[in-house]
Amino acid sequence: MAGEKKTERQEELECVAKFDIRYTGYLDKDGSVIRPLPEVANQRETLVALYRSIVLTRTFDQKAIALQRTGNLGTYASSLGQEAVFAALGAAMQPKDVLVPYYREYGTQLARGVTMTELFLYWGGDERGMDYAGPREDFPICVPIATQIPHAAGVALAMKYRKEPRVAVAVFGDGATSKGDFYEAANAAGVWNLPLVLVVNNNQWAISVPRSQQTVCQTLAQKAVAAGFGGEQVDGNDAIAVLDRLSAAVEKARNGGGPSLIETITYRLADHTTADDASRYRSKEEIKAHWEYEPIKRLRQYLIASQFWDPKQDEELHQTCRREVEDAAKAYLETAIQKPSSMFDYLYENLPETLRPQRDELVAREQRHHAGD
Amino acid sequence: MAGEKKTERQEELECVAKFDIRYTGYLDKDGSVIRPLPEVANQRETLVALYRSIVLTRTFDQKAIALQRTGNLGTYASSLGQEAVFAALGAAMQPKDVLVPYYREYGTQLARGVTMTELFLYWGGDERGMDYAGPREDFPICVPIATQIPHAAGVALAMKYRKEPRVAVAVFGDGATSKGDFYEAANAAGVWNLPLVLVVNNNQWAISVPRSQQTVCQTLAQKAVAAGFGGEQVDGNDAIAVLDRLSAAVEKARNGGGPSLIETITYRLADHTTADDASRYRSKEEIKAHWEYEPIKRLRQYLIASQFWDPKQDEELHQTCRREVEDAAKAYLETAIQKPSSMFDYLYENLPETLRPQRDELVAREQRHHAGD
Amino acid sequence: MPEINLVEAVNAALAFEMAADENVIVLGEDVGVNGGVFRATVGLQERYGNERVVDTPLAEGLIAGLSVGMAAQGLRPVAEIQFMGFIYPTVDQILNHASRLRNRTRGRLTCPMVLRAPYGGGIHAPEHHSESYEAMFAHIPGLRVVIPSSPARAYGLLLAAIRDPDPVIFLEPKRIYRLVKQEVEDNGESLPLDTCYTLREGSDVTLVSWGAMLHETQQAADQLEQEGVDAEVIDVASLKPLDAQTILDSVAKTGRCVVVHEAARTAGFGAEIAAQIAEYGLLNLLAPVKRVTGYDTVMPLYRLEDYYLPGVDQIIAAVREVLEFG
Amino acid sequence: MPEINLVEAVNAALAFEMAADENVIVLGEDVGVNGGVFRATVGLQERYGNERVVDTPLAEGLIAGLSVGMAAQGLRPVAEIQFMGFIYPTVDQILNHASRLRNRTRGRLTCPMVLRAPYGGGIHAPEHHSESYEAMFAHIPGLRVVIPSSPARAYGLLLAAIRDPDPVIFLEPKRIYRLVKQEVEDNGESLPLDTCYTLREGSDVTLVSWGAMLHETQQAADQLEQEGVDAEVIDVASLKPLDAQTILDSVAKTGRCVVVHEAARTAGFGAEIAAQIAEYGLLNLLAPVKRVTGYDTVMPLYRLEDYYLPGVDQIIAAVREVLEFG
Ligand SMILES: Cc1ncc(C[n+]2csc(CCOP(=O)(O)OP(=O)(O)O)c2C)c(N)n1
Ligand SMILES: Cc1ncc(C[n+]2csc(CCOP(=O)(O)OP(=O)(O)O)c2C)c(N)n1
Ligand SMILES: [Mg+2]
Ligand SMILES: [Mg+2]
Repeated sequence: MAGEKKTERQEELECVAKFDIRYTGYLDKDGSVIRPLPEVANQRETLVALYRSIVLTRTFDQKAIALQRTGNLGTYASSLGQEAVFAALGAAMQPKDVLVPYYREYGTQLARGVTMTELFLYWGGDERGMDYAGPREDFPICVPIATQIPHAAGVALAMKYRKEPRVAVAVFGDGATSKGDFYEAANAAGVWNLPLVLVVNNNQWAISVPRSQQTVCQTLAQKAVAAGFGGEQVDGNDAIAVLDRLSAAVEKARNGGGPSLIETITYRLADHTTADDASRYRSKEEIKAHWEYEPIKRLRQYLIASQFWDPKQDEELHQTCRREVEDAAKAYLETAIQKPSSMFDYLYENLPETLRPQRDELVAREQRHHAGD
Repeated sequence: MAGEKKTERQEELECVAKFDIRYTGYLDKDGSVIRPLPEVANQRETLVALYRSIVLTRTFDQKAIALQRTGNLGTYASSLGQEAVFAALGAAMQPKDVLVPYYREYGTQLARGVTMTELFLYWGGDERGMDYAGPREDFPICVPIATQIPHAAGVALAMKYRKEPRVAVAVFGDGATSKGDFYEAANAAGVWNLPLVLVVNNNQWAISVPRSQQTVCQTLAQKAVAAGFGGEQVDGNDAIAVLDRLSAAVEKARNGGGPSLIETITYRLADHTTADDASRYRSKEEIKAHWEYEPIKRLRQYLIASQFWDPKQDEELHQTCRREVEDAAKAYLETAIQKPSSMFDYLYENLPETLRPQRDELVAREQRHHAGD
Repeated sequence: MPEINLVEAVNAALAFEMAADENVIVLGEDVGVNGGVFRATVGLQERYGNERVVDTPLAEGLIAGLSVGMAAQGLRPVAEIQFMGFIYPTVDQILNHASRLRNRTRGRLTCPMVLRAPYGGGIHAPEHHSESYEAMFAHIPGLRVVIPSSPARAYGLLLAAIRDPDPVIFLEPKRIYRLVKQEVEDNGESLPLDTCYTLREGSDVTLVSWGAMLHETQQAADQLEQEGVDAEVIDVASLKPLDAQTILDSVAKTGRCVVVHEAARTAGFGAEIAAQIAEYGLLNLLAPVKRVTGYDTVMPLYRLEDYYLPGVDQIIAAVREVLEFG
Repeated sequence: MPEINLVEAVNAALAFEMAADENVIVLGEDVGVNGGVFRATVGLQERYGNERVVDTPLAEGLIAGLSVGMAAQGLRPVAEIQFMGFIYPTVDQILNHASRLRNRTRGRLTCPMVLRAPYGGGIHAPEHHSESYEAMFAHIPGLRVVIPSSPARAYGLLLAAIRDPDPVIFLEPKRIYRLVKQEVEDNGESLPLDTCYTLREGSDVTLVSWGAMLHETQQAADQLEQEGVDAEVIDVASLKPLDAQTILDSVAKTGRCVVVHEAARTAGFGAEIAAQIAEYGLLNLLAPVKRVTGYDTVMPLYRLEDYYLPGVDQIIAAVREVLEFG
């Protein structure tokens, strides 16, 4: 992106600012390389770790849906087909950075040390699923669309104030870009040159509303123009491209280069959530066409072609992932329900006296309940 | 503005969208012509009417401040130095269009038939000042910043739904561009290609916050890029330029061309309101420098140089304006206060029964008050 | 006459009024092809086209603000907020504009809009999908706040809300969207706003509630009947303006009152009802006015939500308390 | 000890705590060079720099959302909303996030932020500058809502609010910003939250109020004294959590209660107080609980605002009514 500063009163008809938006992709749908690759494409370990992370995410996802179908989990939002974005973001960030996620980023969360059991607990209706043992400063999943983006800006402002080499990352969907919170936070990030990366995960749909009905912008990346900083597009199903661009944005932010907006272009292969039936509003053909571009196959083929990986390792990985997921699911299912009175115990640091009678009433109710009253 | 559509999965590193922002100005600070003029510059009648409108606005403004200083008007927001923008907008719109203003647009409102007495009443703390006898469908002055912009989009949506050749125009300040309401409404206007013109009156300040602290964008016009339509800058103190560009935008909207964002570059020569003391945050020198560019002198000099106008006419015009303003002020000062119970009478179409006792109590209180209790 | 549930009644009212008045426009997120996440607007876009059933960009403040502009032009926007948990970005527009437009302009511009939203807990929904904040809107002058509790009242009250010349917040208790079916004639007849509905006459105690909690309240009344307690049950239906008289008259008869709501207790709408009784019905009271409500806590995630929601047993316990009092 | 007014007390508390704790950050519109439109933050940017006294872009939702993020990182943001009329875009962040962050994360992340805003009528301000919506926030679990009514309480309660580990809505009655001066020692001593302040003891009637209306309430008490009526005056100060016990104890003594507030009556916070008395103090009541409040109308533009605001005469009339009752 380039822009020329206009002097305050330049009295001529002239072009006063210019912008352009770029797009990055390296792999075609079969994993073949279509342009010179970035450095990271040679880093076997990095890419294999990324691949593991992607596969684990998908395995987790499948289990979550199975649990939901059998009545063991609440409404669940699958990340099917978008795992590369989320896993790459996990790889691009450092542990000391802060993730401010929305509700589809299991890949990033897992990479940052949120446990699968915690994720199951969250969707299983248990607040303890937001008490991450790993990344203690990461925000929990945010449901009200786009409202987490100002939090990320606030986190970044705190980091900047304390002169820490840390970065805040907010992730959100294409739908979220229509909301004022997104714009307000982006604009502020520009003003203060915050160490903030905004990742818009453009999966083409916001429940039943297609990307084209959210905005007439040719790209979502160009929304950064309104905030005065750079925006770019990347093929979100090309794990190498997305890792490269997200890493660049995160490091730029860390090094005082300020905020970026990265539009990761991907596709929501699943229903919006388990409560949704996408066949009401989109065709089987569309989904089928997009399966061609799903990220696992593309990265695997690249890895195999690069001799970084072989089918046997692949089989082992899938098995390991399944085992880990099963263990986590078991731990989740065995987790005893919280005490009802816990709803009072984290409301304030110290429960105000005036609320004690309500808590007592609940405890009594719970005891009656246990007594089978 | 130009933009190229990106196909959904174009797997190359490439520029996928380009934008540029243009600026228009014809007169230099002394009213001399610095580039080929648009058609409207030859229309004596139009320009003289515009000039009258500008002078009337300034005269009104001075009286309002005098009334405020003598305790006869509440807090008042002057439009000093920005009259050309507002008067030009009044000239660019048709009566059947709908203005959705903020609180500085007396020029536009007067041109549309809002009376000065109404404006005085409003700032004098009387709701009847929003019951415009003239433009019945125009929105009243909006105080909560940017909240009127979605109204204008809703008005435009209604016009489009009814296939009427009408246009909605929202006006707001540079500060307002930081608020989500602005962005959400602009984005929606893009989606539905609404007959909407967004005028951002960039007077360089939002109370004490300079334009540079609202956003790092080089221009405010470029914020339209995030909504997917065209934005441009115009010298707001060059009456010819601003009339030309606003007219173009209004007619484009009327003809199905969709929304525009016009950034009018001007300067707030007065304090923010009569409650403000701008010397706390900006220098005398800055203000002095901007007086060089004030719009009345520039247009007058152009008119005189073009032999459209002479000093005698000018003197007469000022006298007429003063007389009209004095008459309006007199009418305002003679307007009897509303009945207190009026606060119940426009709350709902029919006052709910349950509120009648409250109204009765107020009426009784009023009577006691009159009885000198 | 067809038997329909509450959400079908909402749909029928919308369809009826869209057919009757082309100024009625439905807008919101996923209200078009998808027919709304609860199917409240299903079939409408097919029938009335996408200019009258409008999927908006994802922005609730926008939805409210657009509606104000449309209403000022004489349209009758019926906006859906997908869940009440996402209604808060509309508060600014509702409070600062929708509720005031008529008053500010001395009647020149008006705001005949309806803001619909499913609300309340009990369906094991995700976080932020189960709250009840009706009291917030009931405090705003110039608004109407309406909550149906049965298919028939959903149909009749929604029609009334759409036809009303002033802004109406119409909150739909989603827990009972599909709980009961009722015969509702699709005849376009509205029900009066600004009035409570007495669902059951009784002489021993007055139970006042609205929305989904009426279900438990009526169950409690049934059980109490078996114990020989004769409870009157009042559906407030229009929280604003509040028809306090019906409640006061009932309490004058019974001398006892229990208010039941799902929202947090403190400054919930039950407080207003208790306050009215304390001010205008004090001498009739034979016992304290009890409130059976949600706790003053954040609505818990779904595993504990049944502990948050007031249950039949709590209503009965409160009734016993007021009956045994003094 | 210097005599200072309420807004100077706010300034002193901010300055004290900024000096004591570098995590305290002031942010808002025009809080920097300009020192706030009411001068509440005057001099702070000079002393503490523009990284600690931050002029934000014009966006209240942003201000609240930033504060949540900053607070989660251990800062103590004290955000100013220029007037309460512009606070509504923050409701979403306050309700859905600030008030819930601790609970959602089981204490892992917390939200020690303060949102300050001048509120209320009586200064002939422009439209949207005079409203009182404290009840809206008092209904939200997980919040504190604090309203000072004197320089000393402004100083002590604001310090407490900043030091409190949870989010606090701190509403400043701007009508009395400069009404009285009081000796306030700038010693950094906070006053307790979660408690009412009894400003005057009395045995005949309990007058309960908060914010600017305490001024009229105390005037009423003075006049009543001359008529031989001995009124107790309670400043609620912390609306949430509400120290109902102090009020109930007082009513147990006086048997009569009048609640005075400026906000619209219906579902105003006075309702909660009356409801508490109706539930827990019924037997002590010798007369109905009266509410003297703003009307259920839009706050009128300034020429009529004095007719909207409850006056001393109305308070006295209400007291006479409850004294003469029964
Ligand atoms: C403020 C708000 N409004 C509405 C919803 C209901 N809702 C949940 S997800 C969703 C669509 C979000 O789409 P997008 O931002 O593209 O993210 P995606 O789910 O596609 O990843 C909607 C409307 C919500 N959660 N929050
Ligand atoms: C939502 C909102 N926040 C704060 C204010 C207080 N306020 C009044 S005018 C103003 C500055 C507006 O600046 P700008 O948009 O540039 O318009 P200008 O007054 O400069 O014409 C502020 C902060 C308000 N009216 N509305
Ligand atoms: Mg999406
Ligand atoms: Mg400005």
